[in-house]
Amino acid sequence: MTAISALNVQFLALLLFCIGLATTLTRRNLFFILMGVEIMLNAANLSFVGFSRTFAAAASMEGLVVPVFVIALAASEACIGLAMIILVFHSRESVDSDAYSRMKE
Amino acid sequence: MNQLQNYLWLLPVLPLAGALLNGILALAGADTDEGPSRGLSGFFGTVAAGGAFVLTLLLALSLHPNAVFAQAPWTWIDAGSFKVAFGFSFDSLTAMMLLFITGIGTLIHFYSIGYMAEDRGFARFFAYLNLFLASMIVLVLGSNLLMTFIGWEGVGLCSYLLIGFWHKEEANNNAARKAFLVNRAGDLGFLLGTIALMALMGSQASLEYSAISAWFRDASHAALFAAGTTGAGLLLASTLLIFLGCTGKSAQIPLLTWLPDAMAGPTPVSALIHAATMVTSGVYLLARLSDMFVRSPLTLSVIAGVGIATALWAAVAGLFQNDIKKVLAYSTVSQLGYMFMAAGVGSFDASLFHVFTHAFFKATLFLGAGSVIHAVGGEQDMRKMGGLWKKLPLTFLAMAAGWYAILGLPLGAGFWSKDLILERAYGSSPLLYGLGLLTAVITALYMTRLMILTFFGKGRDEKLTAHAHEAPFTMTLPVVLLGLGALGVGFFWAGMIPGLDSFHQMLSPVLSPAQSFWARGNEAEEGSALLFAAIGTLAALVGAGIAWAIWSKAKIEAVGSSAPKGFGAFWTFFFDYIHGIFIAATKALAWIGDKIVQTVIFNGLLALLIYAVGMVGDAVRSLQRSRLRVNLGLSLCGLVLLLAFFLLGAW
Amino acid sequence: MHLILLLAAPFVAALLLAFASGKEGQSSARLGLFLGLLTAAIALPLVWCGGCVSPSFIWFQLPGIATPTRFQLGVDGLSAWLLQLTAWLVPAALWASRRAVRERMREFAIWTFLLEGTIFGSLMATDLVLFFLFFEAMLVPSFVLISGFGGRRRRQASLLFVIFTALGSAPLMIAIYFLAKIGLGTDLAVLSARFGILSHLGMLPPSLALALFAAVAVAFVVKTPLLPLHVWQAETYAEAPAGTTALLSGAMAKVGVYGFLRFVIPLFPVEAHRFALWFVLAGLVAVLYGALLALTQSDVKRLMAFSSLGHLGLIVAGVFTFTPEGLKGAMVLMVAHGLAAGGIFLLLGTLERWANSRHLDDFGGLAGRSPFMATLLMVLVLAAIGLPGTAGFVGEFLILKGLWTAFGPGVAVLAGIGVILSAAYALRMIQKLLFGKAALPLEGEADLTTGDALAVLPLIAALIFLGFWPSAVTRSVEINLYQGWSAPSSGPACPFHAAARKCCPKSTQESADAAGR
Amino acid sequence: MLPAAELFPFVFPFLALGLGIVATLIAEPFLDPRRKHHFLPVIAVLSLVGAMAVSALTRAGSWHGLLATDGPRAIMGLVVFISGILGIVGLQQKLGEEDFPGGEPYILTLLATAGALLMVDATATLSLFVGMELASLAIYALVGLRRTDALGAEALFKYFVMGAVFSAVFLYGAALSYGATGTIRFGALPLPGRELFFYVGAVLMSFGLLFKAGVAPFHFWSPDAYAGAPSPVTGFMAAVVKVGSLAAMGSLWQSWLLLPTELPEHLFRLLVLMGLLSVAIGTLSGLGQRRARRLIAFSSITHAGFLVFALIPTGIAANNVLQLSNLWYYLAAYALATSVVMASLAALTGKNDDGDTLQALAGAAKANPLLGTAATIGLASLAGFPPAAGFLAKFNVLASLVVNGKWKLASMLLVLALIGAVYYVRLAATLWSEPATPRAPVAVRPLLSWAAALGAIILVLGLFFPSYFGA
Repeated sequence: MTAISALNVQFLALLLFCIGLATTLTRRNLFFILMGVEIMLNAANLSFVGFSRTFAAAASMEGLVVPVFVIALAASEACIGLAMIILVFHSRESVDSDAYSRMKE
Repeated sequence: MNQLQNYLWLLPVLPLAGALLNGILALAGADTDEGPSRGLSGFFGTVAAGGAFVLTLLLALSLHPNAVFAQAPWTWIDAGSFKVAFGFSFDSLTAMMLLFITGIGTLIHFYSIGYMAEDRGFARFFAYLNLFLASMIVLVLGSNLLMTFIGWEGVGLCSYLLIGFWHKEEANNNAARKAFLVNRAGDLGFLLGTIALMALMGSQASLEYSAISAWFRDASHAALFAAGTTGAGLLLASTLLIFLGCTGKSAQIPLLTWLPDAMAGPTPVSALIHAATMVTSGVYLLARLSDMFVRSPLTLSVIAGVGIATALWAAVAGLFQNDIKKVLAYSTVSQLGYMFMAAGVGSFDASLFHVFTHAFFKATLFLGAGSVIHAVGGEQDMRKMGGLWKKLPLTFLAMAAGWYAILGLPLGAGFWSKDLILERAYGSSPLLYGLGLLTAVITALYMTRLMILTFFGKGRDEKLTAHAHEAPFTMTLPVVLLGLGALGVGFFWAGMIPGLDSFHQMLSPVLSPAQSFWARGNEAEEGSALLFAAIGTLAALVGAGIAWAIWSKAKIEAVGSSAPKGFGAFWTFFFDYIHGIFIAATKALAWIGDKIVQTVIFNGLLALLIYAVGMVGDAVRSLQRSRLRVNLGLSLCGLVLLLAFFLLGAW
Repeated sequence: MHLILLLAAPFVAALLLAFASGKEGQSSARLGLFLGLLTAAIALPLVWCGGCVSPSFIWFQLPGIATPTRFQLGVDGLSAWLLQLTAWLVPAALWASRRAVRERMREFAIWTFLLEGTIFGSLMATDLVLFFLFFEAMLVPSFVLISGFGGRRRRQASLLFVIFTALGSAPLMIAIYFLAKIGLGTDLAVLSARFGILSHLGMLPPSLALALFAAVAVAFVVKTPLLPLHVWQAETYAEAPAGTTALLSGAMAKVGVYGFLRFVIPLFPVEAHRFALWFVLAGLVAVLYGALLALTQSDVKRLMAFSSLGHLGLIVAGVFTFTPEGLKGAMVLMVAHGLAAGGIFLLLGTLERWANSRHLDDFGGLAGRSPFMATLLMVLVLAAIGLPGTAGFVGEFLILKGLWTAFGPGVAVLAGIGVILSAAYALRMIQKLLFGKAALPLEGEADLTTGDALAVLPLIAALIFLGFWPSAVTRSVEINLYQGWSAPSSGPACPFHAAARKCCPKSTQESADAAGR
Repeated sequence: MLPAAELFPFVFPFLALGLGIVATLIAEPFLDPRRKHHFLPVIAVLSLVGAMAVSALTRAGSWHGLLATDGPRAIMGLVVFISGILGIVGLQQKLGEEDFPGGEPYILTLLATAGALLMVDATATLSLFVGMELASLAIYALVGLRRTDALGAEALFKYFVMGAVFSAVFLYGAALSYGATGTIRFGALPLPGRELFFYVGAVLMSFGLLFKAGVAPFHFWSPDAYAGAPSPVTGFMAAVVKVGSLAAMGSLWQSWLLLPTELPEHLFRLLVLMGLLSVAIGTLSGLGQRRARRLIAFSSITHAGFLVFALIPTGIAANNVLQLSNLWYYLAAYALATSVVMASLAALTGKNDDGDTLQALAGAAKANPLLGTAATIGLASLAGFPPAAGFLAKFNVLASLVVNGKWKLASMLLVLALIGAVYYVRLAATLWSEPATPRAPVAVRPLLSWAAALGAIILVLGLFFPSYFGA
């Protein structure tokens, strides 16, 4: 069981973050877009945790507390997102994001 | 007795009060059918004028020849070093002017009661007439140039109002507007001349006439406007500009076109304003500033030239007129020309004397013409009249007196004044004298023509002349009185009869310094007065004879308008053509300013600007896409770019 | 304290009106008239006491400026008369427009009072920032008045007005900031003193001074207006409701000239004198241009708008002669034109109501139909073209004299031609309106009622009074709170009675040490 | 001074809000739809007023390094409350007209207000993030209020997705800066060797916040979101979100300025770029807009740009903290103005905001003079004319630029501001102009009239007593 170096954790986090970003950007399906957002948030969490490993007690606690909040917030965000998808879907029977480009001017 | 001089202010205030009273009456009675009571307003108007006359008389009697009554209630304008008093001064010149202004004014008010009796705007008319009298009094009574200017523009305004009195006809309004604008041009000359004068007088500049005269009489100032200095230029500019003002007011070349048109006003107005009083204010001003004018010989010769030219031109123009009032108008212009010529040859007293006599005989002629017009029901074309002397004997006699006076036949008023002028003119230059004499002949010509066409022969238009009847007493009385005056007033200064020169005596304290200064300048060789008188009389008789020969038997038929035709028209309206050029130029400029500068340039540029901004706006707006992924992508690109920029900057 | 009261008065009046019931216009018109007269009554004593300043308190700190901006009001002979003008025009305007804006009288009155208040503020401010605040704040009420109560094309007009004025005063904002930076503060008394010295010693980099000068001047050029920044004016005057136009041309335009006198000249004496001739020429161009265009206009209000352009041009020309005559003439002419133009616009408003038209050819024969209106209009127009016996003549004559003494005959003649032309268009208007035969059947009452006349008669009375006693204005101009120009004193500095003489020096000294703090 | 305020200086405002939220929550189901819009807004407004009162009583202090309050923060809090009140009364008017079935909008508004307050008071990334999410989530729901409105749904969708992405960006930035400094609190120095993390983290956090404020190039969401949301919500979100995010940005920036790093000047270069870009875009694209809400959207972009420049410190306070008085003042002026304008327009744009086009708004001010006047003053403030606070706000920003020798920048901004003024004036002119078809005055709820009037008055007072507004 060798300790993973903190930097690698950060690289992983960055990778995850970019993946999430790419997902939101490239996928047209609403659900995937939501997933992308979740991935990004979790990437951030990961980076927090990874960093907290490198600090002493009090400082590391902070890094561990934040993800807890974030997870809660991410959950609620997911709720809102799903509710939104339902709402949107009602208005236009499609989960394709490009279908929602009626706003002119 | 000299407590009287504390009542100077009352002179203008009396008619002013009358004007206000009548104005209020007019407005109050506006919504009634036949307007306010004519008796009341006529009474107020005439009494106000008469009161002014009486007061003037008292003042004149109590005035010691060399003394001056002065009163300056308060400082009017106060701009640092430059102050103007709101002052009146009453010296012999003022007295002379005021006497005939208020005297004839009163008579004409009285006359108007009859003349305007049927008119709806009776009260309004008297309000204007009183206002005019007030302004005229201020003009003459003012103790400085600006005070005079108040009256100067005041009379202009009143003449505007009275010419356009019957404002339903556009023609009258146009005539009125023309009069005001032409006068306004002259008034500008007046103002600028005043300013130039102040510039000349420099530190001790003051507009008080007394101060001006004193300043010019002070020999030590002569250097300030010696030839070649800027002072000389200023003096020349000042005198010429003020003279321009006079030409405007007194209808001399070049600003004379308005006076004939001014006949659109009611006849009493023509008599009072456009013959007796207002138009002579130019001569008054010259006399007032004689001390200044005699020091600018060039200007004086210009004045003389303009005077005689106007006299000749207007006399000829008078020949072409068929409208009885137009004839008189041109004759007025011509007589004014005489006066200016006299002033031009440095004999201001003679010119003033002619002003005085002319006031009487010309008022007589106008009022007589008024009675005639009144008798033939408003017709003014002489060609339609004729044989009226049986119908209107009184009027005829009065007008005959006026005719006698204006021709300068022996012992008539004109005889003394005109011969005096011609005599002085000869003293200055024989040419002037010759032209003056020629003018006298022509004068006799057209006046006799007028008399013949109007009164002799047989009635050429029965339906007009048939019911012609003598005017009511309110009209005949003034005519007769003035007629007598036309015959008699000449004896105030009967040059040949020793002792009969009270007029001369009266004015000498005011004018003699200037005239003696002028006399020193150029000695005139004296001719015998009798000879001049004889020649003058001869000229008049010759003119009258020719006229009689031509028109007494001539067959005249009235065709078309009374306006002259052909060469006559060209001659008459010559100066209107010249004015037309200026008007056209102004109109053109205005058009350019409106259509080109304002519309095209300014508004165009504005529109262009707005359009440009709008275009840019649209361009930028089109960046706003509606597709989610595009927006997100753009934002993230921005993010990455900025981050890169940042890192590059940091490292 | 008095001044603060005066400044507060219009706003309080607006507030009261806001709480009064707006159901029937007549009652709110009466209330408005009453409050307006009250305000005017408060303003009146200022003419007696030539100059005074209010207590000042620290207001706020401009970023990067050492001394704080103070809230202080001051009045001297220069502003006192313009204050009077505004204060007395407002009730007249309210009363005259009560029939035109019937049931919406309350709002009209409220906004008019707000406009009055802002004008007061800019006339009384002794601090550049304070001045600028009110100067800009004028836009909002006048904007609402124009776009809310104006004629058919009021939307464009109000836009044009706001945009031009805002664009014009934007550089002023920057300039004020710089003045504050250089002059260490924004108090006018200090600044004018400092700048006078600085620029005299040439310690200001000339280019910078020039830039600042231009920036300050342009704001007032727009407000006055002078060519070529006058484009907004005709449109605005024509489309604004008559009552507002009266205020715009009568009072607000004067604030532009006031700006020249109070800010441009004291702060930049050197530049002002350097470019004096240019300003005079600009003014004369405006005179001729305005007169010529007035000759061609067929819309009565546009005609009067251009005539105002001309008159204000003449005023500016007079100001920049830097001769006592010119300055005082400008002052007199400002008051005279304010009264005359104001009154004329008010009457024109009534005419517009009668005829539902502003086109000259739609009128005629008014002298027969409604002699009262005709008489008043005639008198006002004659006053506007400066007939002797009215204040306008004194102003014009003094300005002509000033122009001659400062720049020689040529300039004076130019101005004089403008005077003739002004008579031409004025008579044209009179003739078209009053004389000849009636063109359109007019609605409304047969003639001016006494009530309507009462709105205008005081103006006429004032015109004639000042025509015969202009010293009331010319003397009070000699009381100047600030450095910069001041006309040489003649006799007692304060126009009416000696009590003033006690207060003038004290007040100036007060303002001085208020600035020193 | 409340005794307990010694212990928990922050509890009370939140407590008041919380009480309001709970009360509305409890009351909502028991009211029939029509009454909801009578009672719930009153409760909500009461709780907000209470919050204002107690926040006025609580004094400066900090709490576990997560939250803190001081002069400017207190003012920002007040501004947030006032905007909340205006939003609620606007909603009451609008929803009452539309007979909106539910009462949850009021609850959401209160939640958003609480979130914004958290953002204002935050001194640590954690509290900031929580507040940000609280506010954003509530506002997402508010934007999508109209369940049947397709455009509204689309707006919500876009706003949500982009918002979520950028809150993730912010969070990642927070993580990095935590990694760099070892603490989630503001104002800590990066550990040696971790500067890169610190810098990137700082930049990402600022981006996250500036996104919420709608600064270019992160502004693309706002036109759609603003135009899709119900008009009261538009005003509310414009005001509250900007105050929250930029106040937070302000406190972050303050903390960075104190650090001995080059971060500020490097970051400032970015800020200049973004600010100028947003002012230009907002101004120029606003010119052609025909709908009031879109116009307000672009104006919000413009003002976001100005606000960025307001970050320039104006002086040093006693406790050698750099003052950002320009920022506070500008925020207060902007928030008040926008919410006043939109609250007033909310009453005038009719059902479903169909009437928020310029043509439809013609003559609205004449029909309802009070609201018209309030809107006019608000627009004047947005345009930067006296007698409204917006003028001094702009003036200060430009002045501080000039002080720092940024001539060209200032003049460019000035020109743009003048061009921008045109479209506010045009809107105002339309409000007062003659309607094509005469329109009847709208029945305005008393709460709205009072709130709008008060807001307008505060705007004017703000000009004359700037020192009480943080300037």
